[in-house]
Amino acid sequence: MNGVHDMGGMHGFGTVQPETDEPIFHERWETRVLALNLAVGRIGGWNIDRSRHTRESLPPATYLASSYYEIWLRGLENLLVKHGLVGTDELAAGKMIHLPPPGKTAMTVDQMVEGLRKGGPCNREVHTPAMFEVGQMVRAKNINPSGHTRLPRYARGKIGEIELVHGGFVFPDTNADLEGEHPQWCYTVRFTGTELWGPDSDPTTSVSVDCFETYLEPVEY
Amino acid sequence: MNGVHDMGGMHGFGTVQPETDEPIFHERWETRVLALNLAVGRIGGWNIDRSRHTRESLPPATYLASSYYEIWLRGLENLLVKHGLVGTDELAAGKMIHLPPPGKTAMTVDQMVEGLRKGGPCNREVHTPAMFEVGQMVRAKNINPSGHTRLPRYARGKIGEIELVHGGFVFPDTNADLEGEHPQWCYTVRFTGTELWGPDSDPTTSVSVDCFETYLEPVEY
Amino acid sequence: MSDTELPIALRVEALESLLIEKGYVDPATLDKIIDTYENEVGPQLGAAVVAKAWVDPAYRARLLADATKAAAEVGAEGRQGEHLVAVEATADQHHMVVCTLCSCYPWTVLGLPPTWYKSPAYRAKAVRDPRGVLEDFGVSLPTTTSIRVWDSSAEIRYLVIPLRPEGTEGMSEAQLARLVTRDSMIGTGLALRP
Amino acid sequence: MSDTELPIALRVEALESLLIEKGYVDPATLDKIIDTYENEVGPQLGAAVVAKAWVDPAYRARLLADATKAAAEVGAEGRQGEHLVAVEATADQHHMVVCTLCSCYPWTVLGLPPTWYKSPAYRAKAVRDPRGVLEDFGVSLPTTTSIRVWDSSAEIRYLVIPLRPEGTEGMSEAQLARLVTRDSMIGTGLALRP
Repeated sequence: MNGVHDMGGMHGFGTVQPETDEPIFHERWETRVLALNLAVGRIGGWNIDRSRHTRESLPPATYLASSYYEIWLRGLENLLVKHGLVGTDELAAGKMIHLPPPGKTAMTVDQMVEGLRKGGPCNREVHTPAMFEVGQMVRAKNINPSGHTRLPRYARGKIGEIELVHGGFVFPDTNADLEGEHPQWCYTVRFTGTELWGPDSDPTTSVSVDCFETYLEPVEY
Repeated sequence: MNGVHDMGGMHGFGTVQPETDEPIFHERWETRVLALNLAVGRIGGWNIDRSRHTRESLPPATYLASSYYEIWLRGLENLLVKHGLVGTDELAAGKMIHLPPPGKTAMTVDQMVEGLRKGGPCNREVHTPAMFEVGQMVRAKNINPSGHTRLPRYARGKIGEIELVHGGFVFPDTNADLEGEHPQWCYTVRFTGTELWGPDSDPTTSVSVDCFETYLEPVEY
Repeated sequence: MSDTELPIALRVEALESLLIEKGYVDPATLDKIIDTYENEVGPQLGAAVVAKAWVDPAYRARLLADATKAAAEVGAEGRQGEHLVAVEATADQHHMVVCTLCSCYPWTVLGLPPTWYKSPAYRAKAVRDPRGVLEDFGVSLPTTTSIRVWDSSAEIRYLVIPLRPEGTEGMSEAQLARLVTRDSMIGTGLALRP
Repeated sequence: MSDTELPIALRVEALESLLIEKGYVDPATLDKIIDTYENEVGPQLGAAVVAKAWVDPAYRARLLADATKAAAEVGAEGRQGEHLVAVEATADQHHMVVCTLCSCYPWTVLGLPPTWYKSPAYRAKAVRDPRGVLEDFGVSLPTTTSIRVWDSSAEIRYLVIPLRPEGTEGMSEAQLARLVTRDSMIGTGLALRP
């Protein structure tokens, strides 16, 4: 989706504001939002792509007015409701009204420690050969899907060079809708700053974007 | 500027909501905001491009959370302050603290009636021949200025056909910064839907965008 | 937006009294502006233009050649209509007008824009999915009808001449004008059937 | 956002007690997660990786060949570091990492991202004007130094190996690690001079 979350290249957000001696969390509730997301995420029935898509689907003005952990809170609430773990009546009441569905058991400390240590690798075997090779020029397609995608708007239609071939990875665009992992080759494509932002931009910069194979098409010279 | 005001093609704003028997204004304060903008605009020392640029320069979250007349109110307040007609202390107090600069006299009813009837034509004589002609294919340049521009992001880098040649018009990109009218040829360029939104989009649509000459470059086939 | 701000009505009131106190505005002038757009300048002017073009081929030709001048013939002229272009629907071509960057609109012939015209939903969707916009308005066009969207990105303002409905052959200009809705002149609707 | 919403801290408290009541989460597990990211997983791990790469050419080679495995050698592994790539600064090439679409970040080596990394300002500006971002951090690079930005748009996470400062020839790995700031491993800063 062409959402406000896709903000690469936007103006109007002001200068970056580093914070001296920034604490890891600024408020206690932020710690709980992080922990709740990680703890429920494992049993909820969704995945990391669906979580991201849910967050970026917040109303645009809400997304921009919310802090990072506020966005995580709102996203989690929406996921819990969509997946039938919590009713909107329960959210409003802050109390259980419906019995939980079977098999949704809290993770223990040990399971969580192991889960964090192992992570959730997204590489997958792909049985087709890679379509592109390092050094090849490609164009990022002009796609504008209404659903989740990880091809930023600023790269679409632009020509870059294949720089790294990472192997097969879960395809977020389908995985976010629970339509399957459909793994694809994933590449790093390097675009020059002038290709992305025009001839007036800084010629000494480049941006590398990680792109799934179906985001790309070959360019003939 | 690549701002949130440039929303052509975005997702996430939901369906369009027509209102049956919509009144011309929904609240009395909206009438006053409209009238204040029109009345002060004539004596303020700015122009329509600067007004637009001021509105689109509101913080992105504020812009998206505000109604149209709220945006007009915030824009007007900012213009009044920037142009020295009102101090922020006066805005806060709702009372005059500083004497007004000389020569800023309220428009009379008759002057306003005449002003509305005449409008503010933006066509200007241009002394160079038009670079493009009807039927010619052109590419909208990939520009990303930090200041005001009227070339929407969705058209940049895209190829279209010159459809209308409108003559010379005030160039908003410089006029908004009070850097002069620098009139240019203005064209309507017609882009196919598939050129703008990719091969998966509706092939029976097209979008015509009014483009100033320096937004365009010739395309050779 | 911030918690410390006054309610907007009070904020506007304060601004107005400040600007009056500083001598920048005359309340009578403000009232006149509002009266103009509440009672004088509105879509009835555009409807008159369209109905005239439907019945008078010479006027239609003048309108398509120079809409600014042709609209002035029925008294529609001035602010936000200084450079008017009329685009005419045909059986297989529909037109829709939008301003994605702000909310430019042909005030002289349509008055002030409705809320939906100024909404992010419309501004975002019209250029990408005009057929979906029509669905939002309950309008369904055959896929054989192409849709042309006009994004008012400069100072030209667009007026749609909608398709004249069938069964209106004997109707007078005044009767026809009542069939020409505001939305049909933006392109999110069609002219009414008699 | 809406006026009827609870203050956020109360809202989070209510959600937590609801999820505990429904048996979805165990408070001890929540505490353990927080403890992990407050006290265990943080930029000291990335600093150890970088310092080791500075002094040990064989480790540097392993890091550049497979950063996921090389980071695991110093105990940095797991969530949001499953697919790590290290990019090495040189005298004429600087690196900067961003995630424009959300806030992807190499947790295993840097811990949780700082607020500015997650801010619209950084996400918007880093890909368009990385030199301007460096100015926001008070860092000025010669124009002869090119800047490579890495937008973490998939599941690969990037760790910058900053340039080893001059005058550090005799220092131990532990001493060097103290020069490796978090920002230098994101690319919005440089390693400290001794």
